[in-house]
Amino acid sequence: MIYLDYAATTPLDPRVLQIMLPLLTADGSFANPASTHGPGYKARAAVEKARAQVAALIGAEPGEIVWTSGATESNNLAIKGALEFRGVRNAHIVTSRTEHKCVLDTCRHLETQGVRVTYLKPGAEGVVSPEQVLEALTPETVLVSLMWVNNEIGVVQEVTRLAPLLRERGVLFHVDAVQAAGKLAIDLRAVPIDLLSVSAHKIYGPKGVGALYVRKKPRARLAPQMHGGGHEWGMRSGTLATHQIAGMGAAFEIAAAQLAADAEHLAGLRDLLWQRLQVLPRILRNGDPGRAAPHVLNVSFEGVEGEALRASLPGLAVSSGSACSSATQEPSYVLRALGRDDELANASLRFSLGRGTTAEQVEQAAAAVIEQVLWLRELSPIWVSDRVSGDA
Amino acid sequence: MIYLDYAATTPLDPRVLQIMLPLLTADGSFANPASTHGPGYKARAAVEKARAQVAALIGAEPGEIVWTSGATESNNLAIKGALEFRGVRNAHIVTSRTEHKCVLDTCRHLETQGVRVTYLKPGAEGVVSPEQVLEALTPETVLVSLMWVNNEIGVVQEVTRLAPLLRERGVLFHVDAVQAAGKLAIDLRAVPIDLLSVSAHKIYGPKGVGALYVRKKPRARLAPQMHGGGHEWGMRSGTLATHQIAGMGAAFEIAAAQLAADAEHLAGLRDLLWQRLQVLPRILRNGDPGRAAPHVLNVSFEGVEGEALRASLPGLAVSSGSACSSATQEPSYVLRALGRDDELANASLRFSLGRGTTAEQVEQAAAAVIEQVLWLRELSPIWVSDRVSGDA
Amino acid sequence: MNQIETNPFGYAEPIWERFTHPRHVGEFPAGTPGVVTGEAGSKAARSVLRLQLRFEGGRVADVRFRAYGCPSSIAVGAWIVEWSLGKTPAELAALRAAELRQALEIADDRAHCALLGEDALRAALTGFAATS
Amino acid sequence: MNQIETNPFGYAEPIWERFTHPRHVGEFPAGTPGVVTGEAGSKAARSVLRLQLRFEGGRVADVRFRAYGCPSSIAVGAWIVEWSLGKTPAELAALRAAELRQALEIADDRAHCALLGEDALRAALTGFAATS
Ligand SMILES: Cc1ncc(COP(=O)(O)O)c(C=O)c1O
Ligand SMILES: Cc1ncc(COP(=O)(O)O)c(C=O)c1O
Repeated sequence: MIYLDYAATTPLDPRVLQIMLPLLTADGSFANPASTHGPGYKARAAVEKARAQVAALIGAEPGEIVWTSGATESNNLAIKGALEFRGVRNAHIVTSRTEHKCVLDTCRHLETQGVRVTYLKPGAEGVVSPEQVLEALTPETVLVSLMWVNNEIGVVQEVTRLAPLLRERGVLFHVDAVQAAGKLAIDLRAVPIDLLSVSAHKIYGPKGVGALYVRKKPRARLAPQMHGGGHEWGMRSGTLATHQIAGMGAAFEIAAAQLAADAEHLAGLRDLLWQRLQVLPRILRNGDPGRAAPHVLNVSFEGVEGEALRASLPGLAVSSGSACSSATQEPSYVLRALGRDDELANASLRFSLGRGTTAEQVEQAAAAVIEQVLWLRELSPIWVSDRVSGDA
Repeated sequence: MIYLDYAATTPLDPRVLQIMLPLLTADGSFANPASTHGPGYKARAAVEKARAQVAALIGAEPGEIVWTSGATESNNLAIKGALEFRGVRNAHIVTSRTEHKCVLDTCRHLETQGVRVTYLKPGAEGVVSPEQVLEALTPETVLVSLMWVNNEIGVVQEVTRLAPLLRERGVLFHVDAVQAAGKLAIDLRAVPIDLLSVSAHKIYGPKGVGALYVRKKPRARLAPQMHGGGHEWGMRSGTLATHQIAGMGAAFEIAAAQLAADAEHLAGLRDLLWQRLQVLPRILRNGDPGRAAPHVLNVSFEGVEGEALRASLPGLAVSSGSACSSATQEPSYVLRALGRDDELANASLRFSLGRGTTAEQVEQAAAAVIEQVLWLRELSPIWVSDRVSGDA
Repeated sequence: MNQIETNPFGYAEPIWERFTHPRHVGEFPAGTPGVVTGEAGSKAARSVLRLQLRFEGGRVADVRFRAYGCPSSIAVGAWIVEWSLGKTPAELAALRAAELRQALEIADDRAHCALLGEDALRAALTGFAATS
Repeated sequence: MNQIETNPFGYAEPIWERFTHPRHVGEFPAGTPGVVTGEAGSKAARSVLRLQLRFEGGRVADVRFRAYGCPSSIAVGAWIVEWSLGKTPAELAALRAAELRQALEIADDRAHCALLGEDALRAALTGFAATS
């Protein structure tokens, strides 16, 4: 099995596991970090260490990091929290059609509450320009939510150019940085983003833990979405999962240390894969290659049916879109937004590479894809090529 | 260090850890359970196995279990989800003053949305009678939320008697069973509860994962609180944390197997502890001893100041209330609701026992508490006793 | 098709077997005598099936197919041509989608793949009636 | 008080030391000559401090205290009586809460504990003035 689905999730870095283990068992610091006794304080210390580690990767202060159960929750908290704090009446949000499902679904929910939402259509290359965003602003615009790196096509949005323009205009800016963290340099001291979502399991930390960066200066104010004992400065209640949080911290520290090396490794393999696949005629790379995150390559294959393509590659773990929505078997709405028709959107594969990926795996994967695409085209009664009539 | 704070959290059962480990690392089933490829299906299978295990402990169907990030989220989802599905206009909730913070805070939030909430005051022994609940119902009552076992005083509420009465009246019944699961037998086939919250980390599973039971027949309908890709039948989106979920499943399976033995062990130690402490004059046991969960003993000590009492027992990890709120140093609102004054509520300790607790630990803990209470009373200028004047 | 050992997607075995090891793929050289062709489906519907049956002495003597579509529709093509061998037009005409579904264990949500097969075969038989 | 080695709660060391190892706890036998008593605080406020100073030749020769309250207020009692030894009333009267706070590293949110100490000492000195 060749795993090329690192954008869906990653395995735990073994070093991360070593940090997590002592926080779980009876002989370790398993206590509730909210408990006011010795073992509780020890657990709390692990949580605070991790907070500093997560903050460091993105250029934030530890006090600006709020723990969540993952980026789905971070995005929910950022968007609903900001809107409910401000009041939903007459409020307006600007986002894009290629955001993650959890952003879009949250916005759709807010629409039922009376919020007006503009879903910007990116260009054919997947880029939403800052100018498009500015044009969509109205005096009622409370929040712009845009992802840094698209999870399906890997396009890097111009959030760093957009951020100061929104700050000038007094509009809150939320960025889903799940696919950017650990892949691109992020420095929130220099980029005036107000709210930023990250997740551990995309960069070799555990699934089920994430964080929301909530800027302190100027302060981004949120209505809590998880009510309870007032943990996390009242923004997110619930027992803190020490091992998960410490694992996220360790993963973020490692990501910071390896950022440049990781990015180079990934981009090299991504380019190799694309080079190899190009022996196939009539394939299309999705997303602007000039604004590509290092770990994602999304390709549409003409003349093959999507489900058959995936089924013919059982030894290859790749995604046909966002893992979060691929269960639905619907053609990717991201590729549809880029103007691909249903058929082509369906016949697309997202290859996403990781630290464990080798050139050999990429070569094998490319060879398998080439072979199967050629075969399915051969099998097709409608593929028009220089096929020689006769038995296959 | 003697850890007697198992109601705040428990260490992981080593068997649970063994189930979790292969779901984390590169050589294991680390894939995203929503991914539609071989590794994804394997992860999904682990999730579904756990769903059946959790369901089994409470007499539910696997399809009635919705994964959450913990019982704080389960309680939020149950209460806000039910109210928002029904519509908050003119809605009424009945709950009690001794519920967990996350239930109370959720209700308070709903009050700001126009929901009317009745907070029942339990009797001095901590019991809310079903009759009290019935009297509080109005034609607008949508939901009753009551905990099965109180986390601070261990009182077992009469939820099994109340449930059919609410069903007859067509009122939804939500039960926070965090402190009941694994301690008391729960059979939702026999008890018509509609929504029931559980957490893994109170019964030797990992922190940061919980579940909400959502009855299918008749179906309890909820508005989702975490928007996204429509995971968990649309009720709770977000990447499923396979290792966390599998750990919860394993913990629940173990709890089911050991239920009777665990309960006997815990009740025996609780009774031993209470017996030993009674050499101290003027101490009060909080909560009806006739309706006591096996693992909790809450005692108020007259004549000592609470913070000094806790500080004088640094070798004892106990709680002065709910771990979730003890950071605030405020006297427990649960004990206040039972009629204890601030001073006495503050001078209370919650001892909670677990599988790892031994009779020796209980003896040592009791000895330490007795010694320190006597000493602090001795030190006090206002403790009236048969103290002999002179040096201490 | 190259070696694919596992079936991680949980396709029914008869479907998986024929999807991964289809026989009789292709078409007869143009002008081969006794050949009738039937096609069904559309590119827009994301499945197209083309069957070719070569008759000799009133029975199917050889077969070919091509398919564009999901694994189930490819398996349907492979199954029908295999099954057709040696059969008379009357026998072929008796095939119903229900039988196809049973043979290949096609689930409800893929019933259209079996109908595709029935349609393609019927189209071929119409061709046969027209030529004979 | 029995052996408590660790300070997991993060109390300032001077507080922790005196809370865990207070000296001069108790009171003088009734009728002991030269003893003045000062008390401050209330049960409702959850801190009561009682100091006893025994004067000999115009200086504090021996001391006792009792305290009900948080560790800081207990430490305040212990510190004051220790500090009082050998001092004259005038020297004692110079003690201010600020000095107490500094000596014991009392945080802002426990400033009232230092005031409690100042009040108790003042009460004792008032007693001294009254008796002498
Ligand atoms: C861009 C993006 N946003 C949000 C999410 C959701 O994150 P999580 O899986 O932590 O809920 C994902 C991954 O699923 C993602 O790729
Ligand atoms: C009765 C009760 N309900 C809810 C909770 C919250 O559960 P969790 O820690 O999983 O968020 C707890 C424990 O903190 C509890 O004891």
